[in-house]
Amino acid sequence: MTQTVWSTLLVVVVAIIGMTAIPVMLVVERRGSAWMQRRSGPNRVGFWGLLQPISDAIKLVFKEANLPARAHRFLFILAPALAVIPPFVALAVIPLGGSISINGTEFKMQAIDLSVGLLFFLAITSLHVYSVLAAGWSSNNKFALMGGLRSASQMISYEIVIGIAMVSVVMTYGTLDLREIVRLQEAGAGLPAWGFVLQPLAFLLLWVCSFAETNRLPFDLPEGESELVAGYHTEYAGLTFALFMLGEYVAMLAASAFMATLFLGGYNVPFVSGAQLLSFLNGLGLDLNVSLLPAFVGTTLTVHLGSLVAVAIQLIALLTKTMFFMWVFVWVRWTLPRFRYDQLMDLGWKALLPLGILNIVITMLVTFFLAKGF
Amino acid sequence: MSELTLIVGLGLCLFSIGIVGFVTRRSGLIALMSLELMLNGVNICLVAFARHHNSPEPSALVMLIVLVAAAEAALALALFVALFRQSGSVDLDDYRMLKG
Amino acid sequence: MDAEFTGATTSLLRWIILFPLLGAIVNGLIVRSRNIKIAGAIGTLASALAFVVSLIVVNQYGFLSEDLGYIVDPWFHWIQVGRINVPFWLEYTPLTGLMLLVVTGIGTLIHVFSLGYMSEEKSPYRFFCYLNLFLSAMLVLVLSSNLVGIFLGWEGVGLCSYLLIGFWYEKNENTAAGMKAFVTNRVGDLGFFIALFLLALHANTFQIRELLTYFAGPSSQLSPVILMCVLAALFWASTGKSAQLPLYVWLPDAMAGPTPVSALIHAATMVTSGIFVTVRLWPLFATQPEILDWMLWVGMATAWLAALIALTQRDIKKVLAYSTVSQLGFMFVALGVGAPVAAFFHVVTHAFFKALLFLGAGSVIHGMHHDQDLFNMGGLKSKMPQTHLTFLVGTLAIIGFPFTAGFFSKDMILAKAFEHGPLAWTLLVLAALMTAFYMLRCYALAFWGKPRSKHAEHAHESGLSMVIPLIVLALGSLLVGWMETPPILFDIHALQQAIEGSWYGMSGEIVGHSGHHLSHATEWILVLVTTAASLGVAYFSFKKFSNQTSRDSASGTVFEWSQNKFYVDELYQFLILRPLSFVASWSWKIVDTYLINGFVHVIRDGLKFSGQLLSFAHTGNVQTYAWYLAAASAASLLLSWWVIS
Amino acid sequence: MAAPSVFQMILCVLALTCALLVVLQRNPVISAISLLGTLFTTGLLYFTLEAYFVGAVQILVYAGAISVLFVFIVMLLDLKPTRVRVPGRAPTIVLGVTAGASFFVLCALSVLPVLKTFGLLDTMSGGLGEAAEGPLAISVLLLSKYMLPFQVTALLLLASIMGVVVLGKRTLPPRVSSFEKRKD
Repeated sequence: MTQTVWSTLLVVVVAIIGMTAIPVMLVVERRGSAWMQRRSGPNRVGFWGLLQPISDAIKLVFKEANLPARAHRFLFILAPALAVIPPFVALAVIPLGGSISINGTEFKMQAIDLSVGLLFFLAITSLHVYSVLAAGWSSNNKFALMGGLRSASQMISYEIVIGIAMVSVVMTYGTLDLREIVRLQEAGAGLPAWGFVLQPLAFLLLWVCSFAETNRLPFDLPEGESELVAGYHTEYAGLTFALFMLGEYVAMLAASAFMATLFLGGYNVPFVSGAQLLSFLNGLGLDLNVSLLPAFVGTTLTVHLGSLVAVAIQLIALLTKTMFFMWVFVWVRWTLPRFRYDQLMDLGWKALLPLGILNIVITMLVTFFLAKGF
Repeated sequence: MSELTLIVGLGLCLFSIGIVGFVTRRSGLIALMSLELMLNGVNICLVAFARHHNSPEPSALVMLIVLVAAAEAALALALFVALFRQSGSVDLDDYRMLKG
Repeated sequence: MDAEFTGATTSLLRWIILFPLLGAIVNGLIVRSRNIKIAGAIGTLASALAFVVSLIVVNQYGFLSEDLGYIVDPWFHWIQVGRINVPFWLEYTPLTGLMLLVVTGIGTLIHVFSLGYMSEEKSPYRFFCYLNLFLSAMLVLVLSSNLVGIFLGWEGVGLCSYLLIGFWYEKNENTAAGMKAFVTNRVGDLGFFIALFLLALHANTFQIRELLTYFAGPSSQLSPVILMCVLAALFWASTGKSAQLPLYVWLPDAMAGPTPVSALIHAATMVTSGIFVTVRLWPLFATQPEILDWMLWVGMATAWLAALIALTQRDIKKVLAYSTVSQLGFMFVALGVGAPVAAFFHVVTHAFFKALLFLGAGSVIHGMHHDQDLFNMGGLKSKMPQTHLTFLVGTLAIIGFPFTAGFFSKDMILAKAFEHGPLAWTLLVLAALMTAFYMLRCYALAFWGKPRSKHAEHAHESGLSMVIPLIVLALGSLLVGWMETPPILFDIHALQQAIEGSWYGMSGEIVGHSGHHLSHATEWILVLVTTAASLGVAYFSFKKFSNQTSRDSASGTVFEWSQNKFYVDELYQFLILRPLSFVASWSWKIVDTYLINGFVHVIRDGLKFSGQLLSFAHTGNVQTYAWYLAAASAASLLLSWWVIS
Repeated sequence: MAAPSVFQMILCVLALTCALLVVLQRNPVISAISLLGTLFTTGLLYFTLEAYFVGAVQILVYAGAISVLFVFIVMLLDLKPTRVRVPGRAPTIVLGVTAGASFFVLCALSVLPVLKTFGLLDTMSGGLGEAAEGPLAISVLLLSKYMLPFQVTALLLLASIMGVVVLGKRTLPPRVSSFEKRKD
């Protein structure tokens, strides 16, 4: 079992998580919306409408994907792909759990273990804007183009706010390594030392901005249907449209996981540190190595059961936190009305950005005086 | 051929392509893009050197270059937008008022 | 700072400075109230708190004990450059203790007085802010343990003086007076600068304690020439701040400020800072008798000139101002004859009675609706009884009526002058007689006879807040002299002990001084003669002016000269300002126009020409420039290739 | 130094192709997208060189911000593809290409001897990323040795922000340009 094989395996795991989360999310979104609007929602396919996403997918696959006249073919096809790939890649740097001991070696539950994970996440998610721009421009449709341009300026503006907010987070933790950040949030004796306690303002800023970054209500101006038909994906149908929807949900997933990692302690179980969890499980009699492959295969593959269960619990903790944020995405969608475009820009540049800078100043002062010991 | 040679070669190529683009293309925006190419050619050489000498100094220089490039791009693009609004063109040939 | 640190540290002293400073900040920057009650309450409270802390400090350390050691408030490190280390330390010596009480005590009284006097002021917060700021600067000057700190206070009080003289800035002459004070003081401050630079170069320290202990004794490592230059420069600075010849001219003009300011700054405290610094550094001065001679004769000339001018002034505040200059001259004479105790004694008593006189004058002016001409007054005795009584006490104190404050201090100066030599004594007695003349003239013109104007007829007594400080100061003027009396009367030497206890055990004896003491008989004769002469002149003057009816004064050449202040301002105008402006205008017309401009024009033309030559390369097309850049870098590459291969 | 991996070679080829597209494409949108391609692939190259921080910054700033601006502006101005032939341009193009080529040769000629002299072409002195190129080392350098350049750059950024705001707020009066005349 080499590191490369392990990383590949984890990439697959991440992809599976992402792909699984989407149908679940679709159900949650549609049934949740219906619940909030006091209507039934889709409840015919499968038990309680659980299979609705499958039927949707089948419908979309079999629909015709048309190419508008005088559209730029290459970019038109490329755009949906660009919508899906960056969020998935970004998801790969999120630490999913502690480490599993396989054949006596510790393997970290993180597909890409980067020392600059935080920066990498921001960098990769910033590429999302190209799909919107490319889709908007290549459709050869004025609504699409306007949606694309709106989206680009919106996303760039809010990315700046995210960057500024992240500066103070990095100042607090002193590292860009997401794994290290999660470790620093491990529970001690009392309260969880989670990021939203240390950096409440940055948390709020990131939360607000993640709505803008994923083009969700109340910031869904790029696809504001009452003004722009459907914004940048007006001309898309069938599978290409499905890819856009997929991209949006994966982006939400990535943003939620990112927020959970930075501010809600990541994979940490509340009030329990990783070591405590492991020793608790070991005390339950799970402190044993289990061989996964039968002897005749030739290679051995023994997994430490305690660490495996611990990682599973941690993964569940992370997913729970992530689902919380996902639910808030849905919740806000039916709570807040859409902004006007100038209000959106005003909010970003005149409210959130100064707040972020203020937060940096505060963090700087606090860090300085803490380091100096007053 | 070593890694260093490959990267430096790539840097040189990018720089030369940038020069060609900058002096031949009439559109100011393309000229600007060529400029970015040239800067990038320099950057990649610096990163290769940093790796080779195991020293962070070239990387620090790269950071500075990136910042300067960002400032330059923002300003130049704003300038082109203003010029375009005024006379509907971003061709460099159309702006020769600063003749000596 | 130094290894043999004996004594005590305290953090109480800084509060004496901080309270007025806080008061100034609160008044001037935060509250900015136009209501005199609020602004005045803040200012007075700040000042009173400083007074209370001073009382506590003085009560704790006293000023009579033999060896207090070194009592400092090591506040913070201020300047550390190379070998020079200037901490911002505050120091308590008995001398500073006395000065503290005088400054904060009289300062508080004057704050109270201002509550009434400035009641019609439009921006009282500004006044009280400046007044508090002045107090804190003055206290820095008094408390600082080193000369740089003293200089900080020195400049601070100068600034506040400027601000307060020009307080009513709507009138041009007030701002002009402020600027005159500021500029004249700058001339003096140059001396302080020179002293500081010399010390930085040669002594490596500014701490007064080290200066005295290292350089005042016989094993001083400082060459006498340097020391003399330092002290001469400090004396120069003192002539500026303490209004001596030739730099006294600003003080009479400074009367443009509100009267409480004149009382506090230009009579009681700031103008005595030159004498204060000299007394603090006295063991150093004692090693340089030449400087003391200079002090003696400069002081004497000032005392005479100012007294002569005061004889004929019509403005009540001008009389008091010239009287102040003259009294300051007395103090310098005392220093010059080697009697720092007498000088400082006079500082203290003068602070009381001159503050009293100024406040009394302020009360009169207030009652007269801001008419200051003596010949418009008259008959105020019955209209302003309390003011009249207290003013009378002040007048008696300044002319040396027996057993008032001025009697003891002036008598001490005269006795010391007699020890020094008969000439100095004679001249000084004559100056004192002039004091008696002009003070009684002033008193009689203001309070006796019949009212000579409408304002005088309708004058009224001032309010309680103005009368109470007058009474307190009058009591002070009567009693404060008893802390130091001559051997023939009670023989009390509290002040002498206090001052000599402030020199870290260094001797205050003048080098090469014969040091004979007067016999009791001589002293009796001196006291009786001077007192009798003074009172005689005073009576004559009182008789002459108490029935003045006309609103004109006498005439005559000498009178004209005196009334026109001996044309000193005009002389300065002619001797200094005119030549300066002449030189300046010629250097502008010739040096600037031809030399400098010519040089610049040559450069300009050269650049223009070469620019025209080069401008053909300037096509206006960005890509041309890109070509240049590419060519240049290609050339440099070629060069490097050639170098390598 | 190690021999380049296949992945690196592929990235190099991609970067070069995109760079050529930037210059050769007539459609400015494609040029801008190609610029993105170059910048992104060089960012990935930095990752293969273990310069993770610089790589992340490259993608974040260059790919995520600068070239977005390019694409955005090109789309905003709706620039049309240039005309195929402009009379009188041919000599410039020939000259430019010659200049570029000769510049490349010159550079190579002057750099290669240096590399050779110092034995840099084939040595195996392995680069080690993390310690030397991590964010900590770079930031320490920027805040100590290169403090002045760093601050000047900050000033430059501020100046450009102000410039952009001024340019954006003010509408220039329309001018009768040589462009207008040329159209006639």
